[in-house]
Amino acid sequence: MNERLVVTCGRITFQNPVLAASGTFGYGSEFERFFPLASLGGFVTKTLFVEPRDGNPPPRVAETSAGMINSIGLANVGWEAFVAEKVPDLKAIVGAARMLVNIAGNAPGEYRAIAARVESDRERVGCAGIEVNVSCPNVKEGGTNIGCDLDQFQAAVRGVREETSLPVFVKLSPNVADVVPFAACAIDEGADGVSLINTVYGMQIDIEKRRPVLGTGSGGLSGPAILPIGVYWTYKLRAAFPDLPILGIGGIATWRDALQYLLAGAHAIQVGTAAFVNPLACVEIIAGLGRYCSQRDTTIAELSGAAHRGGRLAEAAVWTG
Amino acid sequence: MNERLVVTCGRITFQNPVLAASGTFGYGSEFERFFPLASLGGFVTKTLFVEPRDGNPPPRVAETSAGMINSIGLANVGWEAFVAEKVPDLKAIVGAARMLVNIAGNAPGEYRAIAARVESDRERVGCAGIEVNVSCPNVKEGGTNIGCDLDQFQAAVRGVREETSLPVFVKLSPNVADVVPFAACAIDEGADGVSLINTVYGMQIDIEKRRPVLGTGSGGLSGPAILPIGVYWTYKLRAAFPDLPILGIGGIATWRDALQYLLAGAHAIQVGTAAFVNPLACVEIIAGLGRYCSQRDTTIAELSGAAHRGGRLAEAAVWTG
Amino acid sequence: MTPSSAATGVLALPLDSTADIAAGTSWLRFRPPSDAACEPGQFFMLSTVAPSPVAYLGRPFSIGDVRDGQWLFMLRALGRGTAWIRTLESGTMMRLIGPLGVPFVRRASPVHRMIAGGIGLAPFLFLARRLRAEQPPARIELYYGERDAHSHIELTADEKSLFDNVERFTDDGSLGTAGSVVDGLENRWAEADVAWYGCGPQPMLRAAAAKLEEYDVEGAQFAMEERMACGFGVCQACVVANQDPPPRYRLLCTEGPVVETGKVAW
Amino acid sequence: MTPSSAATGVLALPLDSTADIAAGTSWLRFRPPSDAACEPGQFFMLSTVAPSPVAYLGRPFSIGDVRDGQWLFMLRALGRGTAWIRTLESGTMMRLIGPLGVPFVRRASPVHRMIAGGIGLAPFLFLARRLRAEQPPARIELYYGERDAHSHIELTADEKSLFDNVERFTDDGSLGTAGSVVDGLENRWAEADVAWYGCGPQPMLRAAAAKLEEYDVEGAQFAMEERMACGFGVCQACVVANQDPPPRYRLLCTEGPVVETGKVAW
Ligand SMILES: Cc1cc2nc3c(=O)[nH]c(=O)nc-3n(C[C@H](O)[C@H](O)[C@H](O)COP(=O)(O)OP(=O)(O)OC[C@H]3O[C@@H](n4cnc5c(N)ncnc54)[C@H](O)[C@@H]3O)c2cc1C
Ligand SMILES: Cc1cc2nc3c(=O)[nH]c(=O)nc-3n(C[C@H](O)[C@H](O)[C@H](O)COP(=O)(O)OP(=O)(O)OC[C@H]3O[C@@H](n4cnc5c(N)ncnc54)[C@H](O)[C@@H]3O)c2cc1C
Ligand SMILES: Cc1cc2nc3c(=O)[nH]c(=O)nc-3n(C[C@H](O)[C@H](O)[C@H](O)COP(=O)(O)O)c2cc1C
Ligand SMILES: Cc1cc2nc3c(=O)[nH]c(=O)nc-3n(C[C@H](O)[C@H](O)[C@H](O)COP(=O)(O)O)c2cc1C
Ligand code: FES
Ligand code: FES
Repeated sequence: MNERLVVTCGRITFQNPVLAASGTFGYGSEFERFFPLASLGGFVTKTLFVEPRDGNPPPRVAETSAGMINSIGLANVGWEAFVAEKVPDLKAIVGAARMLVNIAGNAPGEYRAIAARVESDRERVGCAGIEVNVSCPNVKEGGTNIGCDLDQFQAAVRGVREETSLPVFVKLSPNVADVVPFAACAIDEGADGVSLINTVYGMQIDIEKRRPVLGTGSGGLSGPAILPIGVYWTYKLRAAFPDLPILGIGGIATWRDALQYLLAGAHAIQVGTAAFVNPLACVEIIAGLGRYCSQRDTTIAELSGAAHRGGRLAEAAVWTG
Repeated sequence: MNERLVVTCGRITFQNPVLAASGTFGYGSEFERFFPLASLGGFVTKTLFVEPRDGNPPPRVAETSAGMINSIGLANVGWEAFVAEKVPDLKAIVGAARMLVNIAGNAPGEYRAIAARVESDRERVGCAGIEVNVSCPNVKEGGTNIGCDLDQFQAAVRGVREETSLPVFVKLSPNVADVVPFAACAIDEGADGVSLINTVYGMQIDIEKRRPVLGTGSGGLSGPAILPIGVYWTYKLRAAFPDLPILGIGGIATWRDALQYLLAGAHAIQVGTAAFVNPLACVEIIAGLGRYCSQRDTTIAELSGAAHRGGRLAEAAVWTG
Repeated sequence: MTPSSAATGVLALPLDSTADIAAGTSWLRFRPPSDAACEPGQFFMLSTVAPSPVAYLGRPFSIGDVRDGQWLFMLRALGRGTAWIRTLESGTMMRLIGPLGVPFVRRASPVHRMIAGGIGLAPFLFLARRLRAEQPPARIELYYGERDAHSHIELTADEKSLFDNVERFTDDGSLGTAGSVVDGLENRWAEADVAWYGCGPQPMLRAAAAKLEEYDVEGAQFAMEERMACGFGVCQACVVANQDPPPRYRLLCTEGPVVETGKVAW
Repeated sequence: MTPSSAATGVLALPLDSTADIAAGTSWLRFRPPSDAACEPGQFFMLSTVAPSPVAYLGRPFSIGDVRDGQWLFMLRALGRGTAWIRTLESGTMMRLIGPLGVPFVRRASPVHRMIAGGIGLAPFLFLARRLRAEQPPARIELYYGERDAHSHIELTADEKSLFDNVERFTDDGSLGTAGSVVDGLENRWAEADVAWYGCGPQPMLRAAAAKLEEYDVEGAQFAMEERMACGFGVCQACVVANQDPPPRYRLLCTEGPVVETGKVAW
């Protein structure tokens, strides 16, 4: 283990700052044939609901410039099956990597329910913490989603916090005017930290069939295309909350990409879509960050947020065009 | 002129659906050496303020995957110099293409002021309409911008509407939870239509210098990377307001990209960043759409919004991941 | 016999050579490490090690044949990604993820009948080669349909010799029998003791599945297609509806691409 | 003489040939249409007609020389885009936008002195060639500095013959005089009737500009660099602060890249 890579995010210490993002590494076992998951800093499970979900009708993915859109629909086996069928394997292979269980529900009440399940099974599951995926449809207000509605967001986070003493990271949606109020709310509700970004609303039209490519019409954009968006929000959050543990996500495919997030203010990062194209992306990123830290005789902890030392949030994002 | 390409957006008829986007074609004359601007459907000027603006300190641009971020800062010559120095050339070359004057201000009051100037000079300028750029910093509330604050947005649009009888298109920012309420507000305030999307907040970190690349920290993301985002909002707006004239913008580089926007619900489209890489992009897109319409024996007017005929907004954007 | 599952992994290999075999269609050849093995019906996710200008994700390709110590992939340029891959020159470093998915189960049978539509021919040369080796006396038949003569892939003598009989069809009759493979098989669906294998466009497979059901034929194995992002079971993109839910869907990349016709909802 | 402004346009040309001339440095050669013309100090935006996997925007390159009916660009791989362009093979279709920008004004002068830092050498062979043709008796000098001998570009006999004197410097002394060009010029800044031209890294130009000011030398022309998105005056990216505002900034692509040292704020 490389001491230079060890990072602490609130109550969780990761052996390195590279985590497998939710929904892009399944329940773990699929990746074991490519590299040992235990070499990761952490592993985030596919989003779990109390009840299993079939997910959306296909097509569920479409390729875009430097990215893809997906409308998987949070298909998952449900909590019971996860604990019974997936956890034994996952626990065996995750080793020194810390496991975060990613949870969600169809309404704030369901967040409370799934959190309670995690809390009562925490020993069996052996998870280090919870990541709360608030990018679920807002049943109350069609069209938008829980992560974009401050009231529903607060209710969901509060429900989770009240049910468990595990470290809680709230995964923020970029589909808002500003993530700062959402992060502030998460902090007020006692969350340990935040992770961002989830996918950006996107759509592709099939010009032959003359209708949206995805079965549900639209989906979430991910991949290198969204890297600057995730870096922006990471930087903005770190500026607003210098002590808030942040897991940076969005378009990370190389150690350079990861370093952008770390310098912008993330304490650790997650890799998603890149792992589809290159299953070894995480391993290469860990190696690259290790080399960088040795060459510059520095540590990830030291690099985290370094882009703020010049203190230039100045007019951040306001004067474009 | 190809009759199949003629489109009508509210009170304005364009000879074809391809417009030059604001800030990416300067004041027109720079492009005349590449192709005749008069062959375009329309031309949107760089954003104009009453007073000239120097813009932001460099670096002002950085390249990203399939795109770029910019922090130009709406540098512009100001209204007087525009009318005196730029209009004569522009008027001479714009020909059958319809000119839209893009305007903005530092506060809602300034929107009213610039609109009044346009109104009084409308004959001299010879513009067919106004595009209102609301992506300006919200002086009242730092960090966000006028286009992301419904009150300021409403005040700006109202000011413009009250000062001019010209067709008014409000250019929406994608940096909001939902563009629908902003479009609804624009309609209530008497706007003729909307154009979208402006750039998406983004940032790049220079990993050598360990600070943001752009002089202002962050900027606006444009180019193919954001195409799915623009198509998504275009589709959503057309579903919400079937009769609203929409100018689709964001990442359009080929006639196929343009067609995605038209099918999603745009009545015409604008090309921005792509023209930097390929100054002839607009010409190629017009030719491509012409071929497509002839081959399929259809018209752009007929294609606009065709992706809705299957009527599948279903769960639009809500179930991703 | 039931195939031994080979070790799945990520390989970086130079594109060894390519060869055009029909309009928009070519072989891609690679020299795999000696210990690498794969089974007919399995596939690989192919991408270039250097990022591609047009295709961000990899593309799935059935293992087309294993001969002369090489892996062959039969590529047809349909959309953006395949058209681009077809332009690659030998020497280009490519990433191969695989072998992936469930192969064809090779049961003993007096007759093995493969029905292929267009690029659906891809998995069958390799399947025939294995069956020929394992079940010398068995009769192996190929029914292969294409749009027209241009897109028709002319088999080499060695390839022809893998089959006891090859019947060719084109929609426009420009080569072989005019019409679809499914129509061409008219009265043969009823024949007993036939092991059926199919691969091709969804409409063709649907029609064939209907015929097989009509004639109460069971255990036919079809290799299907669906959009894939990962190819190895993590993204949940590649779902196909099951005949008897629950579960409502199966992942085609891990519970396919080979499926028994009775198991999925056509 | 004052240069005739050539017709600016968009050209799609195959990369004719390339040649390595130093570490990470090569010539890119193109065969322009016969009527195309450009002037020393002007530049072109170069990109590939097919989208690039790594560089979305074009990159600006000074016209390096015009000889044997070819346009030459001197390319040094620094970052993402230039490293990628350097990997392109002859035949690759490229898009050239230009000629762009304000060229060097070639005033009559007994001595023309060019100071180049690294790839800042790029515009000077062509400038010297034109001056040599227009002002045969004039003395043309080149002061050229590099990091080390590896990156040093060895001039050919023909190229050397364009100059009456070439003085070479390297930071590490591995070739020519040790140290910077600016230091190396120590006592020569004061010389009268010298037309000065400079191109190189910002710190070097800043130091040189300071010297020239110290010695009250006027009219020196430096070719500068700034990040560019379009290269032809529409995006407003390439601003450099003016010495005497207003306006506060100038666009380097249209009011440059060649600027008189007194006109910009160093
Ligand atoms: C298991 C499997 C094995 C395959 N084996 C072969 C093979 O051996 N040889 C071969 O040439 N091709 C094979 N394909 C198809 C190939 O992988 C390409 O994915 C497919 O042609 C689409 O990619 P594209 O770049 O051509 O089209 P894209 O540019 O990606 O998309 C163009 C159109 O193709 C369709 N499409 C996109 N992705 C898929 C997909 N995964 N499956 C079906 N249709 C899709 C969509 O309608 C889309 O509009 C296989 C596919 C699968 C799933
Ligand atoms: C008018 C002009 C003429 C030029 N002529 C030549 C030439 O003849 N030969 C040659 O080899 N190069 C020349 N350059 C530089 C070249 O165009 C590249 O833009 C520059 O090297 C950066 O591109 P990149 O892909 O190498 O780096 P990128 O990957 O784009 O960026 C890497 C780093 O390079 C720096 N950078 C980015 N863009 C620029 C820029 N436009 N100018 C300066 N630094 C930048 C930034 O610090 C960035 O961090 C010229 C530049 C200009 C503006
Ligand atoms: C360099 C640059 C300058 C821009 N300036 C303006 C501007 O002055 N006013 C405006 O409304 N939009 C401006 N835009 C936004 C574009 O008009 C367009 O909305 C956006 O870039 C998305 O389209 P694209 O991806 O085709 O570039 C600018 C964009 C770029 C890249
Ligand atoms: C196919 C797919 C499935 C995903 N599923 C989930 C999920 O179940 N829960 C979740 O919180 N995020 C999910 N995500 C979002 C990713 O975890 C990540 O936040 C996003 O993709 C941006 O990172 P990337 O660009 O590295 O992929 C999914 C993303 C993709 C592409
Ligand atoms: S393609 Fe990702 S799960 Fe099948
Ligand atoms: S590079 Fe666009 S204006 Fe100079």
